[in-house]
Amino acid sequence: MNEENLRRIQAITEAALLAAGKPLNLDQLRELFDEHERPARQVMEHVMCQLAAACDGRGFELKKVASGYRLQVREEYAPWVGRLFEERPQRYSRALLETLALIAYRQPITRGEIEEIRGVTVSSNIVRTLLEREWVRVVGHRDVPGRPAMYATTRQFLDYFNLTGLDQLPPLSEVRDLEEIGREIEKNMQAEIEFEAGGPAPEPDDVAGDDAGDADSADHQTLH
Amino acid sequence: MNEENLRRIQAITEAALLAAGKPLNLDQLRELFDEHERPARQVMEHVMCQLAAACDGRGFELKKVASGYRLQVREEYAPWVGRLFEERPQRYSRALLETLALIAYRQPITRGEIEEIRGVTVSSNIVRTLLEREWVRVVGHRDVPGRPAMYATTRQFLDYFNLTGLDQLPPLSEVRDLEEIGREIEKNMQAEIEFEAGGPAPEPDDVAGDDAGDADSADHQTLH
Amino acid sequence: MTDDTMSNTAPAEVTEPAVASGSADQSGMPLARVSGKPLVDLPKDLYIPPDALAVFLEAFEGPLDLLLYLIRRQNMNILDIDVSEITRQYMDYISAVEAMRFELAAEYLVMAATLAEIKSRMLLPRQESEDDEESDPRAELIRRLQQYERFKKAAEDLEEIPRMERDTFAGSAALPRLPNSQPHPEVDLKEILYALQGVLMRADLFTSHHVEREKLSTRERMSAILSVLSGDSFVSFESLFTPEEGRLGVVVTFLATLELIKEQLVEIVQTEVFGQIHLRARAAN
Repeated sequence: MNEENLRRIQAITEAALLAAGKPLNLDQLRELFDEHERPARQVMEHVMCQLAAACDGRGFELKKVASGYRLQVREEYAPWVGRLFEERPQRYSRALLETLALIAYRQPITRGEIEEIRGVTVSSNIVRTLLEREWVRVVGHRDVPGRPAMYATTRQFLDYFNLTGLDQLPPLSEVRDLEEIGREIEKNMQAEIEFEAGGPAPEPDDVAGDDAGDADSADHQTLH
Repeated sequence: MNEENLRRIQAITEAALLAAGKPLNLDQLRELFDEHERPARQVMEHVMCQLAAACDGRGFELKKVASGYRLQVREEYAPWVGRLFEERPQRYSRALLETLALIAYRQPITRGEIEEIRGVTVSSNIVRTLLEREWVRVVGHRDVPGRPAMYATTRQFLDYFNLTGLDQLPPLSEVRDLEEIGREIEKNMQAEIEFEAGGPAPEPDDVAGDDAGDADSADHQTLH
Repeated sequence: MTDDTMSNTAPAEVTEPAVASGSADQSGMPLARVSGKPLVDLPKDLYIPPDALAVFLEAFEGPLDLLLYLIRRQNMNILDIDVSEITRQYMDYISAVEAMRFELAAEYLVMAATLAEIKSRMLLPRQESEDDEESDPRAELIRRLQQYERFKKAAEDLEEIPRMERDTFAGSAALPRLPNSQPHPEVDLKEILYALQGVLMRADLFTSHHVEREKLSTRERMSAILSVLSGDSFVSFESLFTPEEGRLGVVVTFLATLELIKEQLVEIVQTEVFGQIHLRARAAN
């Protein structure tokens, strides 16, 4: 494929992404071409690299998100561009964000399970908002009494937050293993007793020491 | 105003035009800037010239229209971009298929005769659709009051259905025993309806094919 | 979603500045602590302006959130909660809220009961012999606090991720004139037959008409002849026949012509006996 041809494919790709105003994946882009001129996937990938480079120094950039590629305004210009819109960008309540975070990191999860971790009722409004925004969807029902709906995040959720996959979410903080906590508490108690008895004090590091046997470290690592 | 500043204004302008989705005039663009940094009109005009030049060889161009400037997909790429908006073809109505069947079997036939057999009016839309598709054509006019057009099927009709002649159509006496076919068609239609009702989910897998993780996947597997 | 704006500001307004959790590490802690006699200064008793109370409660996402706040404000490590102190402060809030007759979510009361129970169990003499992990009554509470805290943090992280309509905007350009290329629906021949069957059933054509296979090719030929005759002029009878079709083709054309004449679709003219026969479409006149 010669240079001129590649440039044409690149221009068509840029035109299509701007016409769509939403992400398009490689195959959707390739479908725009007639069979006899359709670029191979590798060619298309090369074109996307070229296009990304061609956006250097401009007002927009090529971003890869879950549903494909999107041309979007560079973050650094959001303060000016944002003035185009009368309404302030919507803010989301902590309740909503916590619910969303639980669904994102713990999917599939039921409302009851969310409530158990948050320690409060999840209002129907929040669930409805998340469903309406198409950030979450029902992916099934847990086989327990009441058959509660299980929620998972959607591709739109990832697109909205500029992510290509769940693995791009910030890692969850660590949770200390309960057994470890038990041992530590025991050790502290022991130390206190010794302190009262005039014995040696434990190193503070022991208390907050690194825990290799972290029960939840499994998902901590996979989220990296 | 130095070069760097001008480039920044140009990038912000481009970003704003791409985000606005509608034409913006010079004053609207200038309003995006704080008073202390707001470019003069002449500067802004200069920036627009620069921006227009910067769109050379790309998928879009800067257009001046009545209400201001807008970025527009280049017309030369319309054939490709247009495919984004091709709708999934609709199904033909039962009324259309019945009309077509009667023209095939009873040609040459007038609209009045079709209506007589079907017991209901044949809408002009149906006739127009069949004519546009070039499956039927007017072969003459019956010499009765109103001189109604007589319709017959075309070569394209035969080609589409892989027939060499109308005599390859099953005789009417066999059409009577089509229960089997009927059931088959009902089943296909049902399947299609279900497919369409499936919502945004049944996007092909290739959306996430090039990604590390699939957002829509319900289970924890994707976290790994 | 009124609580979102308050969540960031309310705790700091209402009380003394909260200690950031990041600074609540062990460096400021005594090397050891004696139950009931921590070696750090206890904060002064809480004072909450009454009208701020509602706002204050709305700032919390439930009892776990309130507890976390109290713990952080005390510079405590979650793993080493002073249950009596936390319980005392928690109860202060609850009773203040109740005194103001604000509606209190049931979860807050459940937590109050849980804290009271843990506190009382902590006061009981420890039984050394029992297995340690199970015996610390705080364990379950600590587990829940930790679990909640990590998702509270995750929600904060989520808030920071650049998102559409706030940190970036989808780029779109106006469309040029696009070609009108609406694709045609696909049709299966079977669908047409099925449709025909429906018509026939309704019209009861099965009994009143006898349409034969041969008849169909005749009708096709009728259409063909009609389209030849579409002009205004006469066409010679012979020119309608194609000898290459053979005898059958000639017969079909002949039958078709007869049918057209019968249906008065064509007119036939012969100017002299045994002379040329000409046809033309009647409607063309």
